Amino acid sequence: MKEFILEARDIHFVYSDGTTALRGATMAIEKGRKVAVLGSNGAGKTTIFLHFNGILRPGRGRVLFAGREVRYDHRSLMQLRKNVGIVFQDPDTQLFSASVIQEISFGPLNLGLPEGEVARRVENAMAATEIADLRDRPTHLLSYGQKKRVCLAGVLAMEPSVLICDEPTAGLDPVHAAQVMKLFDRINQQGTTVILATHDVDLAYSWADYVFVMSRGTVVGEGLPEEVFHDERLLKQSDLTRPWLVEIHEQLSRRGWLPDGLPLPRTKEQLFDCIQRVSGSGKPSLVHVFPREKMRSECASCSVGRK
Amino acid sequence: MKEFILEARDIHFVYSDGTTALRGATMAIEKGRKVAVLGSNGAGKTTIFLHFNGILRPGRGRVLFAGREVRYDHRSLMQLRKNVGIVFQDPDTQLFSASVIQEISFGPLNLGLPEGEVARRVENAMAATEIADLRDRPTHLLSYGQKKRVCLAGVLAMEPSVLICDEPTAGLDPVHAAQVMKLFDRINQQGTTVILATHDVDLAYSWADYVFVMSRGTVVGEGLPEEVFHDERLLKQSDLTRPWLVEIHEQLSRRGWLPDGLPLPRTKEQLFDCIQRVSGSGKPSLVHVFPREKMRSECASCSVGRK
Amino acid sequence: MRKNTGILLSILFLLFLFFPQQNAWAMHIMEGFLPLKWCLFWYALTLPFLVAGILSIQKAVKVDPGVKMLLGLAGAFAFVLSALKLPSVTGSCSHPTGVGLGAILFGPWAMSVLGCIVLLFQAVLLAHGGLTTLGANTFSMAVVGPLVAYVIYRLGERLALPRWLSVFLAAFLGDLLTYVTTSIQLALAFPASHGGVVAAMIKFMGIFAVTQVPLAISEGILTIIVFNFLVAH
Amino acid sequence: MFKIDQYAYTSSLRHVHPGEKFAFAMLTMSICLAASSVLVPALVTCLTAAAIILVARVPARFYFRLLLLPLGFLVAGLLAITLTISREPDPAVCGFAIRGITLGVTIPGLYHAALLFTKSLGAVSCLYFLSLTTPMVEIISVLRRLKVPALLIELMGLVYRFIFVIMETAGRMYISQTSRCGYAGLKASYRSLAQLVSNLFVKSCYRSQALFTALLARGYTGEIRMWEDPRPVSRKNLALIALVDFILLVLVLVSWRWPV
Repeated sequence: MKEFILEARDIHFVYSDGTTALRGATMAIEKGRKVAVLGSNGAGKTTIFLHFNGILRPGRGRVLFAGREVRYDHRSLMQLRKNVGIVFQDPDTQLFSASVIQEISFGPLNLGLPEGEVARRVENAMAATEIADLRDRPTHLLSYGQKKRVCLAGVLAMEPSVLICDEPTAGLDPVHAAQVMKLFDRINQQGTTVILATHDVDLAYSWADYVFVMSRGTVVGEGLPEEVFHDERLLKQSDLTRPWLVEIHEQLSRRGWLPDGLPLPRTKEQLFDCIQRVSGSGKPSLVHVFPREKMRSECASCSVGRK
Repeated sequence: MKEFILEARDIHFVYSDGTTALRGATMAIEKGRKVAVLGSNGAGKTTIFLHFNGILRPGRGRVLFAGREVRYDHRSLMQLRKNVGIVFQDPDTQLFSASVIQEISFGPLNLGLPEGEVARRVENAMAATEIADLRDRPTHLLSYGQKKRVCLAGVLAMEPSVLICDEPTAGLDPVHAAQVMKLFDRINQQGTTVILATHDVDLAYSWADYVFVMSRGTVVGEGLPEEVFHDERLLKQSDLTRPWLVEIHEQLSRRGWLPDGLPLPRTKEQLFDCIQRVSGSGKPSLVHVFPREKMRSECASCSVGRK
Repeated sequence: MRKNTGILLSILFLLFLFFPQQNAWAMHIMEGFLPLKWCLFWYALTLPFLVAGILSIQKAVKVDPGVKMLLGLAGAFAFVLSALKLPSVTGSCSHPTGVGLGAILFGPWAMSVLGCIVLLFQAVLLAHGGLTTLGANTFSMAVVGPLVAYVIYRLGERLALPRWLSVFLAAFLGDLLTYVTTSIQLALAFPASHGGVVAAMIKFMGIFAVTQVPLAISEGILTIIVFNFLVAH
Repeated sequence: MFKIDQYAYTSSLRHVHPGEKFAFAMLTMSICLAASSVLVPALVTCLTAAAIILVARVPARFYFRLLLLPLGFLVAGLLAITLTISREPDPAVCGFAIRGITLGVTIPGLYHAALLFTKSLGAVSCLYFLSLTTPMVEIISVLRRLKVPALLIELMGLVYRFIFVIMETAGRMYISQTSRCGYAGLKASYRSLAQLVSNLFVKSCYRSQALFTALLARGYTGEIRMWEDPRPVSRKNLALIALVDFILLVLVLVSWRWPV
């Protein structure tokens, strides 16, 4: 049986200014997974996360952590927040201290841990996010990417069992974004369930084990990435597009260039590898033996049209 | 001869806090083009734009508008800012007024235009950005995408001859991003030179006529998109990746599945069209006549391995 | 008579020469200017107001722990305001103190605490004011100013004055009385050999009037516009 | 954004215990203020200037520019103090009389002004020594150890952090207004600045909510606990501070009855 660490069951929520943010959202997060929550701006991703952390209390519906319903007394909330860490999108609204070390130690200190333990966790979090060299720098002199890392370290230092990240790659260039995604992989490998909100379909497709699609306050679809991203209607209704890997794979399969039974490639490397193997399989050496200039255009893996 | 509307010649600039932002950046923007400026975070894109608008004054080097060197007296600056409009990345730091219509009229009013003219421009700008239905809405209740449009309209209402946009699609979901890009196409067709800064290589590749690549305060490469994005070393040094269209095209060509002489496809549709035509050309009907399940995997367009 | 005005004008002119762009901060009593005993005196006089401020904030925090963040941001906001340049009637640039605005929005007690912090930061980060003179500066700018502004604004409300007028008067008089208080503080520390404290006060007020009166007017106008915008939001 | 703040993080005295720097600055400043002749203040000015430029390695040009900053107040204040206005002629006043009012300066008044000038300069350079070598976060931690109320300390930390955030936002807003000719004339300038201020305020309120949410998510309970790396106090430095301030104190007493 699947073990769910976080569950939202039919949650309704209206903000005090009257905006309805969630209308019956249901989402069950399996333990130890890499989960991506997709949805356009305003679909309710951030709101459901705030429910997972106990910051917001559902107007209707229930939130469960590790199978038990979340209660909203002080002690239960602290317990929940210790276990579910959220990194928000804009680092400037969550860094409250000018000192990197004070920033990171804030969470562990709130947990009432002994000093030695706080020091250990701060060091670990800085090592994991590779910011140990920033410890004496003031936060206002950090770059955007560094600030994001400090925010992440601040949450990691609480050693949560679930890590939620809102748009972790927004505003980062491709190289830094890739670094951050690797970081999440490492965190996940150490046993932490990682949930990312994003509207970058390519990123979600390559990284996630499981995907939820949100639109207008509800979860409109969920499943394995290859299932969800094949469902064109679902994506369209949620203002999302298909990952280019899926599209190109479909195109190639439709032409018959790729075998049908082949699983969808999850990364660029897999796809290219796949192309290589398929095209090379029939007549392995032909492609390289013939100088490419002399070949006719149609197809390199077979002899049609070749002199 | 090429007519350059904006030129930066060997510009050096150091911010007052000591950060060197530009070290000899040279960039010449041809009139009427769609230009993309690529670069990772902190490469100097925004800084060079602020020079084009006369907000920053180069420490060394010269800025030219329409072939004439920019002067920094009050009147010349007003003239320059009237002609060169910048839309910044974060809409929240650009929206000031209570209502959309007030916001859009901010620029034209500052130009001291007569009332009728202001009204005309505001209407046009709202029509162009398709926000006419938002006219009386308070700006702080708009969605992120709507805010971005209002910012754009506020600059368009000044009827600049050059429109500069900093990361126009950052934070937008794919569908809204595509809408915004179409909008830029339309603006460009009406004769406005459009310059976009981005680190989204796919977007730049599909949209731009001409590309500049910036890294560490200088322009390290420029040219037509197909030239620039083929230069792997250049991209790598600038912390950029290759557009997936270029990669997939290369992979397919290397396998010989696409003919060599074919021009690089600029959009997804072009690529798929290309695949369709190529694969369909040899034996047009075969692919559809045979049920796909029965085909061997190697290649659908030829008969190798087929019974 | 003519000779008289000529001399006065040339003194004024000299003053203008000696005031670089930083004239706006001229009302912060600089580090080391006040004798030790006056420093202590003003610290002692400010202390009760600070205590009252802290107690009132603590009460508010108990009800809503988010108040602390709001006040922290308000303090930073006030600091940033003081670093902004204000387009002034005389063409030169000076700065809005935001005292009136802050007092109307947050009440005078919270402002005394925030003002004290802001003044400490101005001393350390901007070199305006000082640590020894922090007590005196807090008293004039974070106690008297906000108190006056707040009372005037409330009075205006009670008298049913148009809002723009009560806002203007609150900001304008808040600024003006801050400057009068500073003049009194300086006069008490440095009484004139002829005419004592009163004469000294007139001298200080005369010299600082050059910058402070136009500033108070600019601030009043700006506060009205800001207030209107805030109401519109 | 603020040069002083930047030097505080890069100076060579950055890693000296903040308590030592704070004690030195405050003690020396008090001695300077207690002095009744120009000797000790002048000495303090030179001493701290040397410490700032030679030891902390702050560029001399920047330091001297900083010294000019309070000059506006100093000149105006001193002018008001030395300027004597009297109804009846006074033989002690050198100046001129207009319609029976004497306007001028007295010799003791000039002495007084000179003393005040050097004392202010000495005190200011002590302040600069502290602010150019000690980051604000560390000054706050010293104040905390001096038992300043926790609420004040927490507010200081928040204010300090958010000064930079708001300053950056204000800068962006200013730039985007300028790029749309927002400061084209006096009227437009007033309007633009007022818009900037009110938007900044609204945005700050919004930020404070977002910050509160983010802190709640990390288990904030109403009190911000501070973690500090333990930092040893240097006995050598303490001895040096005691020695210097003792000598200055002796000099103050020696020069107590000196005329200037």
